[in-house]
Amino acid sequence: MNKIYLDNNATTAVKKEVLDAMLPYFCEQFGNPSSVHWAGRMVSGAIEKAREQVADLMNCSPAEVIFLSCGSEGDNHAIKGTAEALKHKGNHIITTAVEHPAVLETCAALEKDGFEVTYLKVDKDGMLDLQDLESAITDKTILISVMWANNEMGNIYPIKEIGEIAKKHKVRFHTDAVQAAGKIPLDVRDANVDIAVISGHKIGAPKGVAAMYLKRGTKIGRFMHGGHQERNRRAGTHNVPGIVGLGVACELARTHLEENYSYVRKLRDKLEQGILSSIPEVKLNGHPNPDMRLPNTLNVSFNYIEGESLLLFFDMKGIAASSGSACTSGSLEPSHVMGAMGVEIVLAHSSTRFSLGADNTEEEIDFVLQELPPIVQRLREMSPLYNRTDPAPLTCDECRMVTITVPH
Amino acid sequence: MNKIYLDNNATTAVKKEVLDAMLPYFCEQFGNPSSVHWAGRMVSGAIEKAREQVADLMNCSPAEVIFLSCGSEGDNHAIKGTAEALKHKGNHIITTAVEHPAVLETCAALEKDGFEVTYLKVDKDGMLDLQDLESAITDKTILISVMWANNEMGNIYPIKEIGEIAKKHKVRFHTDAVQAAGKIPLDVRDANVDIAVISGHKIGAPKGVAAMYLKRGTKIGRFMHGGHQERNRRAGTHNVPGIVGLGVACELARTHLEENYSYVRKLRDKLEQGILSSIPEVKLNGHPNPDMRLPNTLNVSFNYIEGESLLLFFDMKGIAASSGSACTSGSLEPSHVMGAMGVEIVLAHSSTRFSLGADNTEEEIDFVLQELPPIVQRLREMSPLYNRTDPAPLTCDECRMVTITVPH
Amino acid sequence: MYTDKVMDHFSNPRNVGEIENANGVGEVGNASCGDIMKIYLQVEDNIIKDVKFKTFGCGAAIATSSMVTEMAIGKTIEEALILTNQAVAEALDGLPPAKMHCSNLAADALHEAIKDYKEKHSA
Amino acid sequence: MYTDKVMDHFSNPRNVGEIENANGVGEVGNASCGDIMKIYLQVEDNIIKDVKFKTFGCGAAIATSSMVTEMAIGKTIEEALILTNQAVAEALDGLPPAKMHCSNLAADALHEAIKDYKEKHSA
Ligand SMILES: Cc1ncc(COP(=O)(O)O)c(C=O)c1O
Ligand SMILES: Cc1ncc(COP(=O)(O)O)c(C=O)c1O
Repeated sequence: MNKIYLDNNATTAVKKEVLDAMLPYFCEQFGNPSSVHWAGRMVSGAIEKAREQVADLMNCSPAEVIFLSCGSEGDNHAIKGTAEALKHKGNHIITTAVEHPAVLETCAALEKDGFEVTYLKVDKDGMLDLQDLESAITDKTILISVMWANNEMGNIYPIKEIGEIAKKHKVRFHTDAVQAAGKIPLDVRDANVDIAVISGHKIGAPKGVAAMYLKRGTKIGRFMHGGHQERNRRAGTHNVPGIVGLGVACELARTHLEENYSYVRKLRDKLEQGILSSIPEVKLNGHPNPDMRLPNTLNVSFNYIEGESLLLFFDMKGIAASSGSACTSGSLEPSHVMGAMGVEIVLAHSSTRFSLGADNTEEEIDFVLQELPPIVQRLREMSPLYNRTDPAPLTCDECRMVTITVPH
Repeated sequence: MNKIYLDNNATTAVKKEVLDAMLPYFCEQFGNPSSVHWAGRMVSGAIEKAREQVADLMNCSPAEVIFLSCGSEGDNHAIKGTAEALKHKGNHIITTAVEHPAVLETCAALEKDGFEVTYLKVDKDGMLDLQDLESAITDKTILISVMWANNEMGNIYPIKEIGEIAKKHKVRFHTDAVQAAGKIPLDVRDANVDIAVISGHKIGAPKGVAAMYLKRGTKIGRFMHGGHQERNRRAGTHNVPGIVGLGVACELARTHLEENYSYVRKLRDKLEQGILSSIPEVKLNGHPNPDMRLPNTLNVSFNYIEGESLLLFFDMKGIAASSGSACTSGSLEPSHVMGAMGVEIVLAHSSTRFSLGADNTEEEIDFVLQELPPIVQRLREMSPLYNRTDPAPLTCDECRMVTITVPH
Repeated sequence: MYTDKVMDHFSNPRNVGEIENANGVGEVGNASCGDIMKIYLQVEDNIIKDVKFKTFGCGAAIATSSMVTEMAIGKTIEEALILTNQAVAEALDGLPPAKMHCSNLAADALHEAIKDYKEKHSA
Repeated sequence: MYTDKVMDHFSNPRNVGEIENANGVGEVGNASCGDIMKIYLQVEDNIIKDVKFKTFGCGAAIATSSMVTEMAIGKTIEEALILTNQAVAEALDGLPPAKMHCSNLAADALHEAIKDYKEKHSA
């Protein structure tokens, strides 16, 4: 059976060039870059080269790049570190209701410590109102945190405009660029961003490595206390092969950006139009204008069908996708992103994300478009909600009760 | 030129079997273990197998193992997470003056937040007084954090006895087992430990992966907020190849423990006796009884010579070692471990650590023993402290001023 | 994560559908949790002659629904009433811990349908 | 981290040692920082005829000491007094930033030795 991977927003395969570049750093050039001797010297140059490659992707200076272990660490570091460094100035943070849990749960943790957090609402297309954002700013606001692009429905946020607002009001601006990296251009200088986070495994580098852009002069508390790595900004022995891999992946992402954008975009548009035209009662989630979404992301709700079942039936055909249903979200509620857009509960449980990569082919999309309709139909036939006349029971006290802390 | 790596406490080469086990998880089995589809299922079994392998090394249950990115993260998580979970019970933490910066700086950060920390003194051999420890416990004490073995001079601490004291007083006990793992047996159950941390790159797994033993039922705050990985205890996409590598390295460490202990110990003892008998004015740092130190670690001070110079001259002969001198410690002061043992300042700057591994050979030790004496003699001839009659100027206001926060 | 038996019942669910003139119908769960199970019964002489189900839910929800129909057919309603969710899960060689709560309600749905049958036929 | 020039001067330091009847001796640094440099001068007719050094310190400390002796020999004491630590570092093609502070004191040691010479010979 052919395997068709359409879950690149969850994670990507390591690119061959990336793995090749990493290989010498496991068994041969295995030194600790902090060491004085040959084994350390051998690898410290490799780290600095990777730093340049990462800086080039984001358009910053290598000295503004800090290596970390994952995107979640970057978001934790950016937000908690800012809270610590700027708590004398204020205790107010502005973010959005559609951020990744790495941002939302970190903000929720700070709320327990006396910080106040504004979670900006989004409209039914998942977009922000910039006037809302600007009027949320008070003289206690120390941070605006808005993701560059959303992982679930792919919406791209107006980072440059937000950067201007932040600059005008002299508020620090952090953006979770984990999903934007490699898919659309990231120019942190042009966008007036102070902190941006990217994660290796979303762009063909391995899992376990990430990077943060920290604008020169930005004061930030430490998140990982300990050794003096990364000029005292992060403890822990450098993950040398991972960092080398991240560097190469950033370089590949930068040099192939336009080409990949149009290639992947064409396949995604085909999939989108194909699904919407061949299957009834499908709702597109996210911005209806495909220019406003990441070129690789399509999120649709197949009404009447719970997401995990769909995924498992797709999987029997070798098709890998993901869902915002409660069963796959790790919590007991469906995706907070669907909730924030006001997607009704059944459609939220039915939401399915296809996220493409440059390895996908047109034949794969054709195959998916051929296999999907009968699967959807079969599951609908099985659903007590399909062709129902009486209203379905909607609320559940129990699951509200055990719900976890992600705010909506 | 032959390369002789005697810096295994800094980091180790990845073992061939470990890399081989990891390789399929970069480009082929690259899925996110949280995913429902084939790509996720393919790897979630691998994670659980690694969890068992790690559990077997520490003698705990797989459900008590949490995967992390580095040893520093483990120490941060253990200490900050305990502080958060138990702050209603008290604000007192007991640790030692010879811990790794990942523990010391984390404790120092908590001091700023109102916690009180007792840094237990060590004697001139680097050992603790267990009566001191016991009498430091108050009804506000929520955590005892004592490393299983020290990275700089290799002293092994009486973890089982400390575990008994902790149990008797119902105080949680965390041990940084980063240096002990793979070198001496670790039985967390027998030793009554509540939290233990190990790091991959010290035992032949790659950099960027680590694990924490968290005794069943131990309440702990999150350190990395975000997704629901590791049963809600750590956010961030799993570093699958790293975790697989850590599992294999733990299995190898467990099965070869005794054999490696005696092999490495024999080489280390030879190096130790060779240096002490052939070079005058050398001080052994750490416990004089070699049974009380890790089998692979030797720390000596070559009086009158600054450590970095020594390392660089060793390096010209291909010999990789490390030093506690200020120049290599990342701070402006020499090693806090030497300071805690009362080693005088020049000897602290002169301290040199040789840390062996099972890859070292007797010929390498012979070579080192032949090359060392002339290097030491040459640098002594260059030193204004050697054969000096008037006292050397000792204090420096400037470097005291810029000194960083590691407590002594 | 699922056992082979779960995957078998999920991918080839038995007794899917409605019974047009069912003499007992039960529904449990709700859309908010993402699981709704509806069971249709044909009872004759106190014996369950036919059962069909419709389910909105995850793999476990569909598999337990399918399994409960197989287990119920041919049983007296007294026998069917002592069938538990736990027994259904065991018949599937177990379910992942996270699924034991919300998605393992098929026996409850069966009991609801029997209750409905009894109410309609006690008059 | 070090330039080739630094490594050359470090591994083959020039003018190591003492001058037995030095007419100027200067010492800077201290053991606490891990850097002590001691410079011995032989001045004749206002010209530095010979310089030797002894240094306790890291690679940069030894290399700058060696370099300053090379730069000083043959200079008048006035010329030697305008030699800066910065100039020594530049002659070595630069030093790592962390080393510019504590370990780059060789010109200071030279100046101390000249001061000592002047004090002894002003009488
Ligand atoms: C005793 C000890 N604890 C913690 C650490 C930190 O480990 P890592 O570099 O994996 O963060 C080290 C190693 O540097 C260590 O030797
Ligand atoms: C938008 C966004 N932010 C943060 C993360 C977290 O990244 P990581 O898994 O590397 O911690 C992800 C991926 O899961 C993401 O999509």
